[in-house]
Amino acid sequence: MNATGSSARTAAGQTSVRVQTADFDAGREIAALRAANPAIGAVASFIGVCRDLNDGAAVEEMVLEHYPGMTEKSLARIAAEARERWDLIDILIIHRVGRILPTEQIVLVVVTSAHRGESFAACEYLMDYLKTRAPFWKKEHTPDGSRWVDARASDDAAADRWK
Amino acid sequence: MNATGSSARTAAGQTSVRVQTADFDAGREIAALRAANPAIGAVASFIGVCRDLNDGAAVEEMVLEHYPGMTEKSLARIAAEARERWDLIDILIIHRVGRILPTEQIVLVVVTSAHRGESFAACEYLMDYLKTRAPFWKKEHTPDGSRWVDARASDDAAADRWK
Amino acid sequence: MLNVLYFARLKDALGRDAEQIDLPHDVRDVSSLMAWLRLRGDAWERELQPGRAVRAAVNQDMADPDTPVRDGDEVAFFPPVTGG
Amino acid sequence: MLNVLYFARLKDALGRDAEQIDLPHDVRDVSSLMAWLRLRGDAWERELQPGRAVRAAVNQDMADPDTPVRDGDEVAFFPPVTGG
Repeated sequence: MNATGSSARTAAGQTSVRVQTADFDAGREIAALRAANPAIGAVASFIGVCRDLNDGAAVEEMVLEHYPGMTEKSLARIAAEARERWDLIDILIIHRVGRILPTEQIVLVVVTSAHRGESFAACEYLMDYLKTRAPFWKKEHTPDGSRWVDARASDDAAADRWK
Repeated sequence: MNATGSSARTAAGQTSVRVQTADFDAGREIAALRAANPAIGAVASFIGVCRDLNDGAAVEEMVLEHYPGMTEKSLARIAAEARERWDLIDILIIHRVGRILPTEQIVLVVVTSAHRGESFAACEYLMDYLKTRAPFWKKEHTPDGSRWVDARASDDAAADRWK
Repeated sequence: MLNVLYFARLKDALGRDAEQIDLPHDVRDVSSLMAWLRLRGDAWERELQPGRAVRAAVNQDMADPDTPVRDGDEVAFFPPVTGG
Repeated sequence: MLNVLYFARLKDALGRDAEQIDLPHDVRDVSSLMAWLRLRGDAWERELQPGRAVRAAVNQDMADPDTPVRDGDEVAFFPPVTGG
């Protein structure tokens, strides 16, 4: 498993950021966070999945490139910003890189807190950041050849909500 | 396992509502939804957990009462309303009733869609409804005796956002 | 005949979870049914007084004070919900 | 010396993922570095022209056209990100 990342325990919980080629077990990750802390009342999570169709083209596989170093740094910083905005317990971000097939998982974000509003808001905030500011790029392979995926205007609009 | 509920397959996916005394495996439920449909690009989920402290009192156990019949009916209706508001694939709601211990799971909501905005919004919408309109009541047992949990004003405010 | 159900704090305070009531002559809606039940005094008067946090459902749909109540209906009284 | 990195579409179009450049005399910020690289012509002129969807980072922080570039910096060019 080729993984880089960071992990920092705070008084309230833990921030973990992992960039890896291997798939992940979302259920096991969520269960591990819950088991560690009886103060957790809310667990919001999001899984991004590789679809078999994107903009009408059949996707055979996808390759995710990233900027080693900057990726981990930018994710650790946005996690710290989320902790300043909301009262959170844990933040877990796992983002895969390399070759990914349709129906495989790409990204997992899990946020735990005492009450649900905080974990929902922070989970969506982190996903909006991942889509617009974190240095990942998707290349899709289709029957017509390979193409770099264009950024979506709707993703920029989603990220702008938090300004 | 004492479970009641409903399940309806639509062209786009499936709505499942389950009210049960047994615990659930969130990871397995999420994986089963994902495996069924390669059009899924986004999976938003929420787990509500029984905390060991509520309003400063140590919680030894909780008993969840509900209104059989009305519960399932109201959850099926709110799921249908969510489908009218957003372009969704699957909706899964599992709510436990009966005796629940601290750190045990109470509720699971999973929403799948092609893009993330829809699944996030619908998942939070369903949770706000569950907190304010679905007929469930919590009784906590603490060292000082048992007490029915009071409704939170913040939950009503959260639900009012959708009006 | 009405099928009347009580849940949670109301069930404990009123000492029952269900009863059947012959529809009283002057009961037409949720608020007049509550007024009729309050005439029983004691816990009934205390728990169902206006201003208490009591919710009602008629035939398993959330109801208002002026939601009609008719012979054969299922009417439920309960505190504000606390699930999820 | 600058350590310059290229990612994704830019890496493919420019035919390299990294290079070291002696800091040119007239390069002070991201936009003047891009102008200097465009002087190479062909793909460089096309991919780095103003108006193309190119982003830059200096020392692994997102940068603007007027973010300073100094000797020893790591500067990266890439298209808008598409992760998550």
